[in-house]
Amino acid sequence: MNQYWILVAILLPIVGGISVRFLPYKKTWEMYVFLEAIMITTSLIVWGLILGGPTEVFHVVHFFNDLSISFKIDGMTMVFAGLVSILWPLATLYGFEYMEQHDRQETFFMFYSIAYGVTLGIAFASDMLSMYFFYELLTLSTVPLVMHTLKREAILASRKYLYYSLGGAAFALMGMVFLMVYGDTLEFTLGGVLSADKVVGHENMLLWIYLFAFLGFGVKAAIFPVSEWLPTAGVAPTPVTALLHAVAVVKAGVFAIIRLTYYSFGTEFLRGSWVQNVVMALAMFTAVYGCSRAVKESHIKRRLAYSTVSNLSYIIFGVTIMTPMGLVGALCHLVCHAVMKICSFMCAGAFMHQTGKKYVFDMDGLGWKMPIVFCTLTLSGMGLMGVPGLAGFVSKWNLAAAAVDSKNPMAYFGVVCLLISALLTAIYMISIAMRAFFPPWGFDREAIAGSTDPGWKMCLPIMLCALFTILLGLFSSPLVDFFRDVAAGIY
Amino acid sequence: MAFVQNVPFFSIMISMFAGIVSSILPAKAARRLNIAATVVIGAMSAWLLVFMLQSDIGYYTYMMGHFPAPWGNEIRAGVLEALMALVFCIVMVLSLMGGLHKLDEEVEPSKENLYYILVDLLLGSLLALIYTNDIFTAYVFVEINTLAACGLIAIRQIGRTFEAAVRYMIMSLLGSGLLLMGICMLYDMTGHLLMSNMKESIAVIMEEGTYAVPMLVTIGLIVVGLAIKSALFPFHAWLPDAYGYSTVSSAAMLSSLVSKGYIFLLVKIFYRVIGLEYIADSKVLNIIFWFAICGMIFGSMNAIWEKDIRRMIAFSSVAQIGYIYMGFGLGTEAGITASVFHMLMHSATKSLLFISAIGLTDASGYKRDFFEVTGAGYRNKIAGAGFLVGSVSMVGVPMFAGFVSKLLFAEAAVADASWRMFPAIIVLAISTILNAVYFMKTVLRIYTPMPVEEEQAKGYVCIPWKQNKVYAVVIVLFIVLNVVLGCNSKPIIMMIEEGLRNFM
Amino acid sequence: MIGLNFLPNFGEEVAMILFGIGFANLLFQKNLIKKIIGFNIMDTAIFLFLAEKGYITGRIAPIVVDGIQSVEKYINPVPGGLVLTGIVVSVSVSAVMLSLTMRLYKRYGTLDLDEISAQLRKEGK
Amino acid sequence: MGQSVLILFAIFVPILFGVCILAKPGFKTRKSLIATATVGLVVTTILSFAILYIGDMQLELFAIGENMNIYFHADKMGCIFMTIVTIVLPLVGIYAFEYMGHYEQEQRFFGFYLMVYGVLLALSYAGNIVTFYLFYEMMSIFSMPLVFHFRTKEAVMAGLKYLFYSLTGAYCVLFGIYFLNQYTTTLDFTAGGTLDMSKVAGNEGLLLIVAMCMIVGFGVKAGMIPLHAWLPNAHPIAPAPASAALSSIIVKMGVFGVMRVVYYLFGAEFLRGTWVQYTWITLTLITVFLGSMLAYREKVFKKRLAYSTVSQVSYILFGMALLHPQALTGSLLHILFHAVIKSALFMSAGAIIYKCGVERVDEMRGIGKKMPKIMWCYTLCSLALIGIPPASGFISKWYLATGSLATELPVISWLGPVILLISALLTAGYLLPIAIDGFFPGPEFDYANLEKKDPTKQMLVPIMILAALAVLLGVFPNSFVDYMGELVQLLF
Repeated sequence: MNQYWILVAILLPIVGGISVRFLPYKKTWEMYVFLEAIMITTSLIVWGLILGGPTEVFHVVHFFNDLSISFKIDGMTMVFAGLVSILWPLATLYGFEYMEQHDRQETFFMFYSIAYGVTLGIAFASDMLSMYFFYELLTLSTVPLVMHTLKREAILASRKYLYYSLGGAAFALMGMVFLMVYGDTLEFTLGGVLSADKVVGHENMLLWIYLFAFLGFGVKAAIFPVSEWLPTAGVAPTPVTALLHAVAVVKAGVFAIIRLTYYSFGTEFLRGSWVQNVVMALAMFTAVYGCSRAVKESHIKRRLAYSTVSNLSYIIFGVTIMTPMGLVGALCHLVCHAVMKICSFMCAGAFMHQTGKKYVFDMDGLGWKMPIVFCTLTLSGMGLMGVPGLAGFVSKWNLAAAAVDSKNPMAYFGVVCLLISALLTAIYMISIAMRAFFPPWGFDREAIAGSTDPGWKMCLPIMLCALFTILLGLFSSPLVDFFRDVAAGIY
Repeated sequence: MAFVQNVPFFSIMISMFAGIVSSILPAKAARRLNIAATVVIGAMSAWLLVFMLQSDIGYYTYMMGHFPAPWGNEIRAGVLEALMALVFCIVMVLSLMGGLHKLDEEVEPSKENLYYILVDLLLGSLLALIYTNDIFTAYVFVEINTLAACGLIAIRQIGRTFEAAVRYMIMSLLGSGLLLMGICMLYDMTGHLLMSNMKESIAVIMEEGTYAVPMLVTIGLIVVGLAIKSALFPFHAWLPDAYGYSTVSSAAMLSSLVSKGYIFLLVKIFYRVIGLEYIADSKVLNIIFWFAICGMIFGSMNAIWEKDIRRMIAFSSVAQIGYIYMGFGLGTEAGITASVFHMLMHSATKSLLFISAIGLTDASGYKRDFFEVTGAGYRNKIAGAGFLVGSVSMVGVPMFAGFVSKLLFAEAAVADASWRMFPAIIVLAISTILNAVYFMKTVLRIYTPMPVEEEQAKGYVCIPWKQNKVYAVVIVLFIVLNVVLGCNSKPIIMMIEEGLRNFM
Repeated sequence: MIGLNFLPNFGEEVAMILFGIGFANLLFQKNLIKKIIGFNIMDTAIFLFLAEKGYITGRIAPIVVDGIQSVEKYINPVPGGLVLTGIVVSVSVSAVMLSLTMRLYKRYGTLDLDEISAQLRKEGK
Repeated sequence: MGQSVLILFAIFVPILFGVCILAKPGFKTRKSLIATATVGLVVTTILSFAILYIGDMQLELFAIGENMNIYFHADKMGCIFMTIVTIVLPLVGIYAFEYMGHYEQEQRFFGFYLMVYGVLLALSYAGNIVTFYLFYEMMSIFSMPLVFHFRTKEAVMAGLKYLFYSLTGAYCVLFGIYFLNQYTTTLDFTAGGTLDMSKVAGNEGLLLIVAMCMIVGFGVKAGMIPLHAWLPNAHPIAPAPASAALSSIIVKMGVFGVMRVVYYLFGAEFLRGTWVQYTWITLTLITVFLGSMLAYREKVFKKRLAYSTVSQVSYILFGMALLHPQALTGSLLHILFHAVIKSALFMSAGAIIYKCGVERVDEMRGIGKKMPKIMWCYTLCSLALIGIPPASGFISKWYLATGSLATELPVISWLGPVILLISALLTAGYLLPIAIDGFFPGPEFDYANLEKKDPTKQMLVPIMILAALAVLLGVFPNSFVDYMGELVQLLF
């Protein structure tokens, strides 16, 4: 497969999305089939590129003084693009049934598939500028999704999301400019691009700039001071929160941070500096802060959103260890968390879709009424908790192994924070399972009399994701070896 | 002397001539003449630009009527001047055509041909400012420019425009008074009026250091004078009313062309008259830098608090002019390239914003209040698209012109690594966020649909783009201009750098 | 020494003082007509300054009366030319200002700019 | 290889039975439910006795990650714990068939009961710390429904408290595992410890902290001081068979965890004489003393027994903390005896509550007359627990005391036995009055309308077997003592 397939992979969902909106459809299922076909073909192309694609840089558009939009396939691309291309068709299938209740479906699915193309753009970008370009487009293409219900709070949520993201992008731009001036090239090369002679006098300033860029990209990765937008964006329809606010958008933020740390500034330059401590402290604090907020939250989707905030900081904690093993741990949790979180969001969405209720205390006794949904929710909850045999345990194991191996006393304290937030995750996930399966004696039965499991279009993705969680938990060694090769730069 | 080298003289003469002739023509004929004249001048400037790029002579001077210096006048043209002339003509034509449908409503038929006189004069004075090599002619054309601009504001003849015109007039007179005094002192010290001769004598003066204090005062006078006229931060009180209430095409022309003309004159004075290195070490640049920084912040803050959509865009002009002066404040070659590129970007984007804003307010029962505009994006689709592209470019999303200029500013700030870098970088980021706040707030507002029954109740009507084809074509052309400036900005930046290099 | 040529440049100092007065008036006066008067004072001050520049003591005005004499006889004519253009410019500007003031007065009955904008805000259009 | 599959069956047969019982919508009659449950119990017991008989067996299931593999190894230490599980749990199961008939939702109870049985067996066979941790966490999750079986508000809260306490303990252990993964040659249990001295050279301090974390983590399940609050309010709420199983077996798994960590991963030499040993010993002594004091003051019968569990288990931990062969044999013996005695005591308490519906101790005057057989078993077991010579309790306390005297630790060598004696007196103080009031109710007791309330044979037989065991083990202990002795030699 030559280079042009990358362009096809990115443009197909965008063009397909736009055509969905403007082509006339007699029956909705025609649109569903057409859209799902586009999704699956794009995913196949992406996997074709990953398995056999070209590795040299492919320049598309040239800007001024050697800046350009260009694509390349390297280890990180494979991880992120592979993850996104598996989960996106599933979430779209889930979205079809969920959106039956809502109107304006064509516009929704237009932006939904545009977001897919743009996320692939981020994954395939080969230098900081093209990644920044798609990073901004991702914000613009996801704002209408958050705003879809057009209610008052949806508009306020989308406005807050927009301000946070654009603000973050402004600071990230600063980081990029400094890379342009102080680095040899903007190209992503493992180990960093800063040229030694230019940097000699300005280490401290560059560390400050790294911190700014980290916070800039951190907005999307929901780091503590700038994570308020994620829970409020929970007001969007579930396919949006499930895919975007648990997998695509926030993972793009973390992906950008990995690119910034390992592939642009370079860990040799950053390790051991005061910035590493600041950044690691931020990640650790967010991990605990996210969980403590989630425990108090009774709205199911806001609770899962806060849990996403804390789990993202696990990944960033792995990144801030700044050793190849740290990257392995981070990538491992990136994949495991994506699978588990999308499963729990979909179950929460199914619960809201079937019963129309939104709060945890409305879940009494539903476990026996909606067995598929609540069993998978409990399973993904246990996975998040880190029960051995499921994906969560594997990623926590790798993260902790990296932290212990790095011999940095702060990393040891990081492991403690990891475990405290795992305990808090246990509290708020088990309490959901408890309410569903063992409700206290006096709960009213007729409130949940009518609810049953949703249609196959919702159940299939949920079960597949649960299966992935178990498979990742039990047979993770091939995946972890692949991550080790990525961290070592073989791919 | 190839024939093409007469283009600067011809273009000024054509615009002046068109102005005089249209005083006796009826309104429709005057309009056609004006547009024809501008298009011809644009074509000639493009021809000159191509010629200048191919021939390797950096620049050439053109003596009017072969009279030497003290008596005759001189024009000097280079790559940069040709490029600026071309862009100004394009923006002039599009702004005029964009506001045509409003002209018929707001200006009495009898007075319409006067409007075109003013437009021609404005174009003439701008071209003169670009090309002239003599400082007193520059002053004269500055005055013509002020009068034409004041006329453009007052043409709408409602209470607000008069008050705005008077305020504009007062501030401009202050500015030009200071400028004239500066020019006289320059003449007093150097004894010449031609910029090239002035430069040698100033270089001599600077070496001996005899007139150190008076030179500082002169530079101060000229810079403050031109700053007042181009509405830099502390002296921008007149701008919101002037742009907010005048008719659309004049607002577009004023915001994108008039202030740029004065800034271009300032660039010429920096390079040709006083020399960049003397300017750099005089304290004036720091003053400009700090005024620009405050301008960027407070301009955007005012824009956020503003309720009227057109005054909001006017305040955003204050911020953008702050960007341009910040480029000068850096005092490096890269800084000035960024400012010049930003001038081009701002003129294209700002007039697009003004024209699409008027389309939105038309679709909302001519009410300019921010909350009335809800859902206007659906009612007037083409105006909505224009506004979206304009604000996205202003906010600095890649693939649009705004992003490239922000990148150039940031790179210029980082490259010189002096104490100015940190404030510049921080303020650049903060003002991007502030820009994002008020532009995106409006974009979200125009794209949240108003419930249908409320629309009927208020009597808002959907305006299909077919209803006003000229308007739609203008918006599309502006969008294309914006995207072109954004996408292949490489050649344009090369031209600016080359022009600035042989601008000495 | 600083004060050395204080006396011979007496003309320029007067011009500068006049310029200050005119500038202050234009800026701070409430009444529009007084502003225009202030503007004229400022302009005339500049022209005085220019004329002062052109004057060389002991020479005659550059009008050729009895045959063409050598250049040293006459004073420098260029500032004079500048003054002429300056006067043309300031006259036209004053004309425009006065007509605008007349329009405002006819419509709002006052010459005070702040009062006019207050009435405008009340109108609300 | 053939026999090693036996372990697989021994673990997954009860779990499969439990899942079937849970998944089946409803049994036709109660009898078919009881039948399936008995078959499950019997088959597992036979399998585990077969494993015990065959002796040392290993089974490598599969590898989750790089050195995280599921590996079973039935070594000597594992067999001790496997014996107490296979003795106590079937008997409690038979007792439960009768006891649970009185309440509804039995199906859920027996389902989870069998799953817990399977997990406990897996725990005792676990060959490395990762498998141990996996089933340790499973045990907390599966035993929780047993605790809040009645689903009243406080039952659910007690269940959640139990789960979150054990999860905190589990996460402390996980914290330790991460560090052990780095500093040991292998995570498998090998007598004498697997610390890789080259790596450990620089940072003993860190590893001592890690050791303390793991001891406290497992100590949560064993009811040691810092995190013991869940035990006194989980036991009274749970149904009697559940609390019997809970306090006799599940609590021992915490002790088993500490044993594995201290003797099979860190190795006794590493911890000898360090601040970790001192803090651990002081913690156990405080718990011993505190447990018996609280039990003495407690009026509710089952809560009293719960506090007594807290103090008795700390006897065992105290023996381990001394890091001395004799003391270790004493604690291993006490594990066996306490499991047997405490399950019998809890079952008798359950029978009393089941028959007479009386909760508090002061309402049980004259119980000996009403339920003579139960009270006889109760008295025998309390004598054994207190440590009166013929009964089993005496032997383990004897070894503990001599072991503690034999260690030359400055203060503890004499303070330990003193505290053991005091708490033995307190044990007598809170167990015997019930028996005395029961048999000699005093003058105002109306002997006239007295009617026998002894429970049916199905509940009575298991209690009698256990009571008999409690005494016989004391009389003929030497076969056990030698087995323990050679096991202990391996560890030092």
